Amino acid sequence: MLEVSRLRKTFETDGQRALGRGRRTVNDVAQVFAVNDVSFTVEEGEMFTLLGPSGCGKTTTLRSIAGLETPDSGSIALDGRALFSRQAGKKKGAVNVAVNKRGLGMVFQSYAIWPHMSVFDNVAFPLRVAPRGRRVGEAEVKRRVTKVLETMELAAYADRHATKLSGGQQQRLALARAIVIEPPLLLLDEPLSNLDAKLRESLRYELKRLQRELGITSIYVTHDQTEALALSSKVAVMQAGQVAQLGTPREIYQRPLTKFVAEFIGTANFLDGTVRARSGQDFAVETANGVLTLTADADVTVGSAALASIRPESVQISVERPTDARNVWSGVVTTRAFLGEAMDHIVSVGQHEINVRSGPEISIEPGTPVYIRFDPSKLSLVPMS
Amino acid sequence: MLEVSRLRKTFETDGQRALGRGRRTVNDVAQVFAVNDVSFTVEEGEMFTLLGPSGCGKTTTLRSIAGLETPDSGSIALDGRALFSRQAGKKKGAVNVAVNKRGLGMVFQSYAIWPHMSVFDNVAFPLRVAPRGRRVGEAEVKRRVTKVLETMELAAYADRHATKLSGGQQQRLALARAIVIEPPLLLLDEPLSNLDAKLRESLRYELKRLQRELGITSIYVTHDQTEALALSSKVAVMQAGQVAQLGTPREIYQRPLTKFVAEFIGTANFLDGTVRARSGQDFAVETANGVLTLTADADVTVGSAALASIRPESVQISVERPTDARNVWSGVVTTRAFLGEAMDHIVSVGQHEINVRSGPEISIEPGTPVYIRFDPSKLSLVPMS
Amino acid sequence: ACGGNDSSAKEAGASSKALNYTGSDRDAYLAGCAKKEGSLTWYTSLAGDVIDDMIAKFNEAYPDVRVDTYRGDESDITSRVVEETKAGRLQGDIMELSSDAYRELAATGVMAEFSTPISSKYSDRFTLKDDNGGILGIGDRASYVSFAYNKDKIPAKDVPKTWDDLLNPALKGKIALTDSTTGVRLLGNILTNMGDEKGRAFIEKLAAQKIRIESVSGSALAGMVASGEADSSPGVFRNHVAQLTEDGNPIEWVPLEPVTANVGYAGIFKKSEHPCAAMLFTDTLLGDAGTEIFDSLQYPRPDEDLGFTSWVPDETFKTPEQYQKAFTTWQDLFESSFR
Amino acid sequence: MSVTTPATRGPGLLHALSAFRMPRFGKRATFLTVAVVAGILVLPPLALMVWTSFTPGGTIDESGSFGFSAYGDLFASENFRKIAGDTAIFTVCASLLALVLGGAMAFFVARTNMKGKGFVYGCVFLNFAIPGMIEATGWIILLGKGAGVMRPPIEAVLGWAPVAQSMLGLVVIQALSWAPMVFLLLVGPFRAMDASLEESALTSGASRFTVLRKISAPMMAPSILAVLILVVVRAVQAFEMPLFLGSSAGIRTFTTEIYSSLRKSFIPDYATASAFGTMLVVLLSFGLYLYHRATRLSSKFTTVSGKAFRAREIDLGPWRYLAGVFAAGAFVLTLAPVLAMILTSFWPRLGRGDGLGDFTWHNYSEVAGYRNIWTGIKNSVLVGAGAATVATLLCLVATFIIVRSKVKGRQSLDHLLSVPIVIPGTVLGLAFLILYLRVPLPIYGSLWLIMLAFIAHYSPYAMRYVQPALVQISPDIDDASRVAGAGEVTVFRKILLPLVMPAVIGSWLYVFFHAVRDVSIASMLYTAATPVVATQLLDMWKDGTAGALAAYGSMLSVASIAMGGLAFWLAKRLGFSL
Ligand SMILES: Nc1ncnc2c1ncn2[C@@H]1O[C@H](COP(=O)(O)OP(=O)(O)OP(=O)(O)O)[C@@H](O)[C@H]1O
Ligand SMILES: Nc1ncnc2c1ncn2[C@@H]1O[C@H](COP(=O)(O)OP(=O)(O)OP(=O)(O)O)[C@@H](O)[C@H]1O
Ligand SMILES: [Mg+2]
Ligand SMILES: [Mg+2]
Repeated sequence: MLEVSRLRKTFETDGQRALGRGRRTVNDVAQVFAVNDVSFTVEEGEMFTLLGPSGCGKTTTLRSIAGLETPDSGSIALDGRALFSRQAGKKKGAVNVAVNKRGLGMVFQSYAIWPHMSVFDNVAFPLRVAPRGRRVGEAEVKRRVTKVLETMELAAYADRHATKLSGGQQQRLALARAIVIEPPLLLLDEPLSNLDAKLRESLRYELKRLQRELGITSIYVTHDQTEALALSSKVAVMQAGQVAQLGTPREIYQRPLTKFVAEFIGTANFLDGTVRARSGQDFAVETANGVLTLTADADVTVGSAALASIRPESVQISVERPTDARNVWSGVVTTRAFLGEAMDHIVSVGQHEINVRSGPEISIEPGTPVYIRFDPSKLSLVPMS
Repeated sequence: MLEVSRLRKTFETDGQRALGRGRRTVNDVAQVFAVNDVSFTVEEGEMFTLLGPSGCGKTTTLRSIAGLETPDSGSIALDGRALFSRQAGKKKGAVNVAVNKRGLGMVFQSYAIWPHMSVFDNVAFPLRVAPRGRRVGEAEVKRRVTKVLETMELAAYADRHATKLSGGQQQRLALARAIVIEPPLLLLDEPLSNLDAKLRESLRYELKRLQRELGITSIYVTHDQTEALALSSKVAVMQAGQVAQLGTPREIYQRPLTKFVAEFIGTANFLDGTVRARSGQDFAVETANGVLTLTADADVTVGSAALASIRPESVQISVERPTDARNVWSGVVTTRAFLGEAMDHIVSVGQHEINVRSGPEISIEPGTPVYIRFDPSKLSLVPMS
Repeated sequence: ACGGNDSSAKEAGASSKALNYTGSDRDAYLAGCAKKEGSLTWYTSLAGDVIDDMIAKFNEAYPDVRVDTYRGDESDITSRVVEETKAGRLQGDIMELSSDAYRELAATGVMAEFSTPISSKYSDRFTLKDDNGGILGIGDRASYVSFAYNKDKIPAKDVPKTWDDLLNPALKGKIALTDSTTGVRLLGNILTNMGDEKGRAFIEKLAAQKIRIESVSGSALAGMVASGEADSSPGVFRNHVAQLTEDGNPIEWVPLEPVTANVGYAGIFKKSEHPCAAMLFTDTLLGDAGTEIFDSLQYPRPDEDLGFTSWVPDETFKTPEQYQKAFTTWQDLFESSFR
Repeated sequence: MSVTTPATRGPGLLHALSAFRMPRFGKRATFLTVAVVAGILVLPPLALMVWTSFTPGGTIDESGSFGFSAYGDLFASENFRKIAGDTAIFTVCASLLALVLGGAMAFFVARTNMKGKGFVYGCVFLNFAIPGMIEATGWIILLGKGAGVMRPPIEAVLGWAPVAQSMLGLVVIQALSWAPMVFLLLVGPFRAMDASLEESALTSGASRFTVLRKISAPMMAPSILAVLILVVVRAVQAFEMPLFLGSSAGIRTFTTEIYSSLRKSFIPDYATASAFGTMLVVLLSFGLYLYHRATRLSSKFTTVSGKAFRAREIDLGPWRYLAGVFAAGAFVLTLAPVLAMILTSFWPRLGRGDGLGDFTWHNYSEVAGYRNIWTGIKNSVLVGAGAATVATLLCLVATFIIVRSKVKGRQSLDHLLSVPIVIPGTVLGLAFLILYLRVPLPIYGSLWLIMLAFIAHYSPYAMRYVQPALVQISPDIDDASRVAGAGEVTVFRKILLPLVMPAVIGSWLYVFFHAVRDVSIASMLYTAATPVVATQLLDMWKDGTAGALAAYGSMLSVASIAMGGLAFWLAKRLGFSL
């Protein structure tokens, strides 16, 4: 459906721009790669997520698809129709469909609701500014806007000033406005990030349900890993302008390819060491605190440095020494935090700080000596990059 | 240590103010209670949290303690010394220590770092503007600032311009500035809300550790329930200017006194019904989908309406009918979300939508008929308010 | 550009014909052609009701000719005429301006020769002629500038009768003067009529009286004296005072001889595009009807005897260059003495 | 799916290609159009002024010869030092005082709960509405050296009374009339300043005064500096007040000197005036450069504030009533000269006297009969409305390009449209006169000429109104409408324009009222066919028909106040705060 390939986009750095009076050769200007060789394909009906830390190029990628940013090179095609295409260094044969001709829907992080219009007018705007050929009559506009507002449960507010809506209603309005023209592709740039945790969670489900009910192919940008995992059919984790890993949420969560992905997706614990022995998928890794045995689907040779990683909820904590003595370390609880549905302890072992998450029934005073155990099958191994 | 009692604060509404030209009697002006009869006590060394949804009056309470807002009535005392005290309607005998005489430390949501000063100068400011009597020499200022910067791991940036710090560093700078005068009480207004999820989590632990290491009594304002539960020794949940519940994080999570608190603290499921039978702590509640039996410490009489509530992680989901048939309902999965460490399903039963959280190994296609079971001991009962 | 010259030459020919038409059907001819022209523009430094009255009078006779006015002081008008002429887009038809500025402009050749039967009523002294004896302008009125004072501010015994009385210590700090051409001409009067040496000595003493300099026109200064904002001034127009007295203001005008006379000249621009109308309007200005209006507003004919001697600034100088030179001297003296 | 038939590819590609060109070309073309229009408005007068300054001694037949003598004359003048001294004292004192007054007003209105904020806004629009000449005349009536009506009573109480025609009077009166401009330019930044920066300093234990000194002032420094430079630019060019009030006190500034140098001989030599103008342009360009630097800095500063921001009003306690009294005082001071003028307009005689009992309509009937009075009013309204509309639109489009396009050289528009602020009105008027006399279009002698000059003259001010408003609008707002399918014109018309409407109205009112009351340009450019109100007022002043002047001035003031009030009321009803 949507094919993005080899997208690149550079910006001049701000400092340079402030200084930059008069002529400068290209070499003089410090270029910053916002997006550097990004490729991915989004299938029909999918909810595709771009996930990554702040400044990794998610918004730039999304804006390039929308046509709000002109990439330096690469190509973007929707249903086989080129929206953008330009070979690096060449100006000839370039294609760049104007933003208002792409016919996509987009929800902005700030919602960008037009404050001088009513709710109805906000939603009607895309219909009213359609090109003459495709423009519909006012009656049809009314019909379609009303329908969309009803879907979004905003019909009661149609005549209200758009600024007089609550956060959640504003989000639905932004969504209504984006889908009223029934776009083939819906772009969402962190639509939930301005809301408080409670509202965010409920809207997350609503968004997912709507997306599925309407069957709209969507690209979703977020830096919230929970959101990405919960919402998407496919996730691209971005790092410094590049795609670090692309896969289903489960793949990414359970088999991160790099330390970066593993770290970003969950608050994993990392234990650096050297692979001492290997037999098939069983490894023995020597760390500063002792040898860990683990079973993993990794491509690491004996003698090379590697990272063993384990998620906090896969670490067991106990005051008594566990019966199974494999992979057991002893340490001291330094911090404890009650999270409602779970309890977090931070245990210091040698120079390692291990994050442990358990059920809320386990609660150990800081300062208490404890044992922690790593389940061999839950440890994964990442080659040192 | 800090005693706040019967605090009240009203604002005139904005709309009125915009209109309000010329004379108006007090009766004409619509008054909005931002804080309405709030009382609590903070003990020495405690991390006390004010938790509540947007606009519930948390910031107003905190600012009243800081002296940035003048309450209408009530009293605030620190270590037995009145910072503020005024009886409703009376002007006489009022005490109101000026904000710059209260000697408290405060961290603002926006950090409010002075952009025209270096990191060092930012921290040194409170020392340099101390009243003549207590002012210290430049050498002592340097010593103390350096010490605080070291504690905050900011010593390397002392000469840097304050705006050239990352989000996390700015937060530490704001904290350093607040504690450099070693205030008896530290006030924090959503210090983490501007940061992304990842950074927020790591700073949350840092904050907790620092608070404990320095032993500073703190009041913390947040609308993030996880943060409140994780950080605090005591939580006051606020609702519309009033304290809805006051207790330890565990008390509040496990025994919410009202539907509001229960709903706000976690994404609990609520099942409304009527109490049909009671024997001691065992209740039978009739709901639209059948009778639930439960054991709870609640004060509800037979025949009265009540809400049974249960957290998503306490609901069991299965495709097969569970062997224990008590409290089992059958429904259909409508949505599923993978959260990494857990899996969420929403199950529709009659007109109820039940939120179920399970381990990530359980994953059921939407549309599949399932059984859900409520553990009688995990159900709690809230009188219908 | 050539075409432009051509047509303007033709126009000049046409205007020359109208301005010098002496046929017996002159009035009818001019009226007919003026009606066709439809309008005229009058550049004037006159102020107040006289303009409206004059236009009303003219329109009584020629209702179909609209009269537009550009009102400015001497430098406004001269500079505008110069700039417009340079650009070849002169907008005016008739000019009415005080003699010195009028001569200056006439010397640059912008004024047309004209002949009108009325000219015979004016003495040669107030008729400006070119080398061939053609008339370039006629002095249609005079205004007299001398001493005016506020009766509430200056006691009768201190009111000066002669120039020397201005040095009366009682008047110290009570004399105001404008820095416009009116103020400068006052010095010209002193220097010319007392003689250079004596005049300079007098001016030095006058400066010691702490003259207050206002950046306003002569007429505005009269208003200031009338209101008491200024006590007195030797640079006030007689006609302005008359008007103010009529309104009941405590102001009085005293001639210090010789009184500076501002003689207004009227004439027609060479580039006038409405020569017939202009000619007719000039006739009105110079004729009995005009004189009547001028008289009623205290602008007598320049040769009328009012019982005091007068001095016309530019009269003593042969050429505009000489006058300009002298004027510059006065001006410098004004600057160095009074500011 | 990836295989496309040639049939669909053909038009698609063509479509895509044309789309590729269109928006870029559109923005570039708009940029070029605006640049050309602004260039035509601004550059020729500038060049002409410089040229004139180098060719002194022109006569009617020939232009002067090239030389520096005009500059020589300017500096060699024996009075140069006195003039420079007076100008410096006046400029420094008046602009500083205006800054303090306007800045204090802005601070109190934006940041405290003072009473009587309405009075401050009252001052602003009174000041908009009242022509400078009327203000000056009114002050002479009140505090004139010889006959000020208020002087005896004040002297009776204080033992001393201020005189309008003195350096003190001049400075204070001028500062009073500029304070509203300072207020308008500062109230926004003051409001936008993150209050938590000050609050955190307060909680640190600093006193209010320390906070003001160490936090607020340095934070606001860029905005304040920017405004200061703007006021200084205006002060150096101030004309009406120094002429009307300064001359009789023996105060001479460069602008009054230009004025009298133009009046020295019958055929004026503009070289000196132009030399002076050029010198000002050089001096003030430096100031303008500083201004641009300062505002750039300030934009850097404001980006720091966090997103959770709510401006808090400082509680002044009982002092807020005192602040209210001061605001009311300022209002009375602004209103006083108009009241004085209205009162005089009903007196048969000028000045103080004992004619209080006499009442007359005479002055009004005289005004009604004044030649071309209605044409003048009509012309002024036309020219004012035209100039206000065009200047505002021009600046709006220019700002749009500056903040929203990536066209190379877009910043030059800002500079171009800011240049006229440094050209003195008289010189600008002269340059337009000389220029359009030679342009073979029917502009000279029509209202267009005056309007064009006003557009050039007031664009810098319109720019200061419009630019901040547009900068505030998040790019997302218009990006969202582009994604929705709107073309650039629609985005501008349907989204941006309505959102910047308050600033547009503010700018329009500013230009309109100032154009209607402007004397310096109008007097250089009006012709017999195009009288305007300002030149008629000047005529009345020159004619010495002070009664009529008072009557006409009163009528204009009342009408302007009514109009301004109506505009403010309407704007408020429509939900815009100006
Ligand atoms: N207009 C611009 N000029 C210069 N640099 C830019 C511009 N826009 C983005 N960048 C830089 O490009 C990089 C990628 O930015 P982008 O906005 O795509 O990040 P993001 O992943 O959306 O981050 P966030 O989560 O903070 O929104 C960043 O380093 C950013 O500073
Ligand atoms: N200066 C003010 N003028 C008018 N109303 C105000 C003012 N400050 C606060 N309020 C109102 O008082 C109530 C409480 O505000 P407060 O800022 O204390 O909320 P909060 O709990 O901190 O919310 P948030 O989580 O959004 O920061 C809100 O309804 C708010 O609109
Ligand atoms: Mg982004
Ligand atoms: Mg708050």
